Amino acid sequence: MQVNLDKTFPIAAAGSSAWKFLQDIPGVAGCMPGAEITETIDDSHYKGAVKAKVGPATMAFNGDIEIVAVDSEKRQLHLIGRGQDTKGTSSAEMDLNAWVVDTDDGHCELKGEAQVKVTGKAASLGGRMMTQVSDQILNQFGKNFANNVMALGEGEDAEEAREELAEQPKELNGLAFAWSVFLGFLRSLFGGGKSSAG
Amino acid sequence: MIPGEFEYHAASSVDDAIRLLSAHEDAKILAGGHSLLPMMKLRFAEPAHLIDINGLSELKGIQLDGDTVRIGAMTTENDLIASEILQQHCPLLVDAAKLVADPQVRNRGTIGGDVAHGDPGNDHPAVMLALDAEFVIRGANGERVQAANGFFLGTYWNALEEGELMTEIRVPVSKPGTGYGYNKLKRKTGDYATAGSPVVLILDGDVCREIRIGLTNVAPMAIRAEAAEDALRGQVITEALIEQAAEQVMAACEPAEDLRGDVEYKTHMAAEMARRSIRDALARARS
Amino acid sequence: MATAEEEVSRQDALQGIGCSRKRKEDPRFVQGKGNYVDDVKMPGMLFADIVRSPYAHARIKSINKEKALALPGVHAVLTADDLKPLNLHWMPTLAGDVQAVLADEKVHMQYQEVAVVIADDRYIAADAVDLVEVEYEPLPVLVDPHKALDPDAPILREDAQDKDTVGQGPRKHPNHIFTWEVGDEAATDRAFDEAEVTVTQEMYYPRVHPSPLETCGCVASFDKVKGNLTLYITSQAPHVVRTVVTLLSGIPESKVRVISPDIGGGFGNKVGIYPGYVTAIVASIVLGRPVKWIEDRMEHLSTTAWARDYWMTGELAADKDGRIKGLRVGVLADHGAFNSHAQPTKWPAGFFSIVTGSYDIPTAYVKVDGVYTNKSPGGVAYRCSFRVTEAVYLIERTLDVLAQKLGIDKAEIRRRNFVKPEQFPYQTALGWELDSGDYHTALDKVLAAVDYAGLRKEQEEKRAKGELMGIGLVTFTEVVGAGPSKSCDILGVGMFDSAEIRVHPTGSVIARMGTITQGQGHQTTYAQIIASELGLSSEDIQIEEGDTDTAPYGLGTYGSRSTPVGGAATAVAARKIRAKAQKIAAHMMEVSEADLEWDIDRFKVKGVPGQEKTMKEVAWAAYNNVPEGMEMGLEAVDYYDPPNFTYPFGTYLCVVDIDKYTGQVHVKRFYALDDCGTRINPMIIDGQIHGGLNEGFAVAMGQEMPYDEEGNLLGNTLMDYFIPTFVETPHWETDYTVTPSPHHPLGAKGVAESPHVGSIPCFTAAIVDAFSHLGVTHMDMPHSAYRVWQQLHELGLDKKRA
Amino acid sequence: MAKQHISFKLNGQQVDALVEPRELLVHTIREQLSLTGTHIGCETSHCGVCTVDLNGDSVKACTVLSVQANGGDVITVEGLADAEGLNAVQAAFIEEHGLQCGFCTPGMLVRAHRFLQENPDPTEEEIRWGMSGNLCRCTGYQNIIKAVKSAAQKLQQA
Repeated sequence: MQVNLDKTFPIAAAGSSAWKFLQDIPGVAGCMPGAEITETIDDSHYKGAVKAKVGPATMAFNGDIEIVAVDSEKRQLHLIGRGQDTKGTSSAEMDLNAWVVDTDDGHCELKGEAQVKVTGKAASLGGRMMTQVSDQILNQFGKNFANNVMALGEGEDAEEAREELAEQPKELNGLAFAWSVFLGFLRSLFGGGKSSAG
Repeated sequence: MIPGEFEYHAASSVDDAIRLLSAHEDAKILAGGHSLLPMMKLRFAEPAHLIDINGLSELKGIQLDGDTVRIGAMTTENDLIASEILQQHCPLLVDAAKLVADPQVRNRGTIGGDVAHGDPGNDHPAVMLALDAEFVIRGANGERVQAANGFFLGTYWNALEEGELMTEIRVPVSKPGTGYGYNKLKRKTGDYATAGSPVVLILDGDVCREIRIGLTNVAPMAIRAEAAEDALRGQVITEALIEQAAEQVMAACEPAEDLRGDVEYKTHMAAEMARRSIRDALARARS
Repeated sequence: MATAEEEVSRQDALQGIGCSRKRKEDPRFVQGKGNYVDDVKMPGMLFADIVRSPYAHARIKSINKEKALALPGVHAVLTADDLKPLNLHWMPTLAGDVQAVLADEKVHMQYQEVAVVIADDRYIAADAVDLVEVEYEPLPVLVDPHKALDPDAPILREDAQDKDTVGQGPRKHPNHIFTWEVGDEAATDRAFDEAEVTVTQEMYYPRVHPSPLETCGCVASFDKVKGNLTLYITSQAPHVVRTVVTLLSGIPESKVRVISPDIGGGFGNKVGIYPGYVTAIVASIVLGRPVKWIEDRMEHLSTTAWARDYWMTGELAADKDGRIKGLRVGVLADHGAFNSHAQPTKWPAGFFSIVTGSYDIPTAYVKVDGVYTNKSPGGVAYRCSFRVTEAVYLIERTLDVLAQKLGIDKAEIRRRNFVKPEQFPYQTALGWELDSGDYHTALDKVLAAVDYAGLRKEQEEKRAKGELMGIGLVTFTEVVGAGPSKSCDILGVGMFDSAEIRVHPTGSVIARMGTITQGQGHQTTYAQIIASELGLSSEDIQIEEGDTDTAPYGLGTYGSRSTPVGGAATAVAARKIRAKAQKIAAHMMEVSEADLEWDIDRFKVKGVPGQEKTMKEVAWAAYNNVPEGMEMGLEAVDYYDPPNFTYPFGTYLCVVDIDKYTGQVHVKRFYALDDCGTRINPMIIDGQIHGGLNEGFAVAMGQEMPYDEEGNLLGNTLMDYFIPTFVETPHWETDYTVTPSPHHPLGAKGVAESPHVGSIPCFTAAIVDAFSHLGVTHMDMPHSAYRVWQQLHELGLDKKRA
Repeated sequence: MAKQHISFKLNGQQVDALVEPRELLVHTIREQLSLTGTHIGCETSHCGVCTVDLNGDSVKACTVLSVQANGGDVITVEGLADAEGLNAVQAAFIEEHGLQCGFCTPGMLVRAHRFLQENPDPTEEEIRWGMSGNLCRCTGYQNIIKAVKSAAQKLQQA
């Protein structure tokens, strides 16, 4: 099944530093808690791993990331991530276009368009949740991305951003995080998501 | 469909369960098991430890305590249906339990598990909102009471903290002038609701003094249609007002499309279930 | 002189044809003593579990078995490469195509078999499946059959890319399987050109799965010393399985023993040969130990044979009085990744050409195209004769559309077009010879029983109040009992069936047939046939089926062929025995054969009261006192090749109320009249009809196998796949008329599938009828609340009146 | 994973087994204790062919861990008949033609047996609701309902 997502994340920093960070692939990948670059093949091909947790369900994906295009003119990055869960029963593919747009206040926005395709058991059985999960994974990505960029800078914002980054959980807890973004209280994230009953 | 390996712990008491929960990484509580075990058999869930609380009689049973009915978290659906206390003081819960899954599952499935699991398709969360219930939650550092309103935060996400356990559900006994309704649309026995709506209202003469409208499976979690409630509270409820409320119900929905229907259908069905429940509640309150 | 009462009691004592005899099978089943494949346990038995593809279309880059093999308790992990030396990585299908046993270089469908793991128990096997690492390269997926023949469509079957046929005639595209045409196209076109009225209706018959409660599985045991293979298998055709196993493995047929034990429902799903069976056999041969493979429900729904998936266009040409002048039908058939539908080999669209139905249609033309898509293979007869359900759906729906256009009542237009009783045997425009029928009587009986006029009046009143009530009427004719070997074969084996009857000296009987019961009650009904033919009590007659070592060769049970073919063989074999018995009786009483007459259970000397020998007495004599030159014993075998099919028919009527605000359909009444000719066991016939109606209800109201654009099968558990429970299932009313088949030795026709075939268009007709006053002519299945509501919403009927 | 010793009453007899914590009750009963009357159908607790009686309640044995039956009392279809012969429900299913392929029958019978103790004199609607956790593909349910009704009458008279 395919889910199309269209996002904009405000970043309290200059477009130039956002674009600088956007080209740091391992850094960008790191914006997804639970995601990491496990191997750099060349500067446009990487291997990575993601561990996603949705309530009682956990899925671990290993896959390849290909940088299709880096357009300094448009300050746009086009990447495709393809992964299979470690049991080989499901697979996911994300075609992501991300670009930086300056805003009037001297800050910038990260804009993202993504098509997420899921196949296998996860699509057969998890379809009911897929849109929410993908949406929230991207929200999480955007929030971390913004923090990373801001953290490059100086001052209070940067300091807070660094704190938030430090507090990121080790694995992706898409729904809980998305709600934290949605409800705007990051702290309550921790401990959320775990439901104590079968 | 075979679950992955795990270590099994039969808790000897609530405190023991809480101790086990904090002692083990990646531990899950096993209540009725009809949500968790299928996920484990499909290998979506692979907890390293299962803490079975089925043996804890202290978590079972229904008591009338003044103007509150106290229900142990491990009370099964069929126990709810059979309870004379509930039939008399909280019939909504009985009606709702009758529409959960099927007879065998109702013998295992528990109210606490249904409330705490976090699946937006579960029946009890919206019922808890409509009843204005409270949850007794125990953790390593003692017991706390949390209102149902505000407990449900998202799909598989609620206000239970790491290592906490829900031990009791408290529902107020229905006061004079109270009416209730529960309508649930499902494809077949054993299915999640396409949409469901429990409603509780209190009439003061002809005027609706209080009303709570819950919605099942039309948002990432069970929700209350507050704008719809506002449209009816303090009013003499007419069909025209019910229509206004139905509009507000639709505005409150953000369902996920699946084989049960698309967003438009589920949104309309939420409204229709709410309409019917409001009418039922009115009729009961007046009789 | 025998009194009437005395004769009646002798008759009753036999519990023969026409008796609602309690089932012989039941005492075992109600005590948990059934013996299904998964109940079979053998010493040293291992378990197989299958690694499946998450992709609908992908190239396999690598398969790594190491981690799986390292798991304690794992004995082997087999892939296509391991099967290649044995040439078993592909297998022939009943339709002349080939199907991958284990994916060979690429996968063509989601959940396709990629590797098989053999382990000590099913738990270890399941763990090992997760440890097999497969690397895929995804390929463009073809889900929509309408795009299959596009010039730029991805080519699915590279293995068959250059073949100009895959077993069923010439192809015009690498994704094309066959084109099947029947009828006179030119004459039909002329009928349409000259017609006063024509109608066209497009309809989709969704892909649905029979999903019996027992999934498919087998236990394969190869004895390395004796070179014998024993196979317990969930099969509706064990003898065919044995032949196929021999063709595949080269093991002589005499050394292959296939046993279909108790079968937990088949409904057409258990006719074909599945990769799981083959891998279990290979594993047993390789490891020299028994290997059990049992699929789970997801595997069952995702990979084993489904039915239908026909995109159909029906056109009728008629005069203004609604008399049909011509029928034109076009079909696009989605067969999935392999052409594995189980039809008689020469019939790529089965018996779809029965599509002229119960009607006297002068000219007709049908064209069916089959194509490959990245979906599971299938197209079997789900509780019906081959593709007859689709045919009946098309003609009944299209005829309703014609009636609606002309403003003629749906019962009346049928009456005007029926084949008349005096026209039988009737040659249809598409080549069938309808053996017997009395459609008018059946229709009139139903209309009277339900007070049709009253129902139409009630409908008018409800419409006036803005309520939606619908009445569906269907008058179907089926073709069952495949089939005459001149036209029907499977892999070249004619579709006869067989019975072998042996009468013991004391008059007890053992009989074995080539068919195999899956709940139809053969052990009960075949005994009743023999009881009536031989005058011996059913209670003394033992029926055995399903073991190829003991039973005579037969083509199995599906397409309602047991009674028409196996039942006929049983009657004929019994008559051979009675003929011999008559000679012995004449010898015993020292009269000539011609002096004897048969009376229920004995031979009597005409005109000489008291001069008689019962069949029991004759049986004893057969082993010690036979006429000179006659061999001893009393047994016979018959391989019955039917001269024609049988054509059961019926009239069904369904009444529904529709909830305007949710789309829920309430079936208020369902009245089913069936005519299956001579009725052998009315109790079992009623049970079969209830079951068929319920499966029809399931198909019409909720069953579907939806795929998304990536080829993911959505909803492959019983959470989503609709099997009605006690709560959803309506109450069934049954009725019957009796119009015997002129060519069947007992006058009997098949029955178990009529209710499925007939009820499905009846549900659709009822629901569409609820909207007919608003100009709606058709709604595609399934008629779930969701889909019905979409129609309501489109028409604005769900708007509040407030 | 280390196996655990469990002991429970099966059709009146005390039985013991060594099981992995993840072993499902239906597998222990069928594979280890060799009572194959209890079947496996959907494995997601929708079809009811695995229905057994656990401590006086109908449960779906495909969704109960064997370790959870430890110390319990389990009745399967094999335990319905007694010295006097068939249980009223078993006899009624034969009498009313309430079964065909027989695969759903054991779960159906165990459930019907318990249901009639929960509700000795049910209406048709109550039967449909009380039996709704058991699927049948063959019978269209009608004769099963008749059988449960007639069994109820027999039990009442007895």
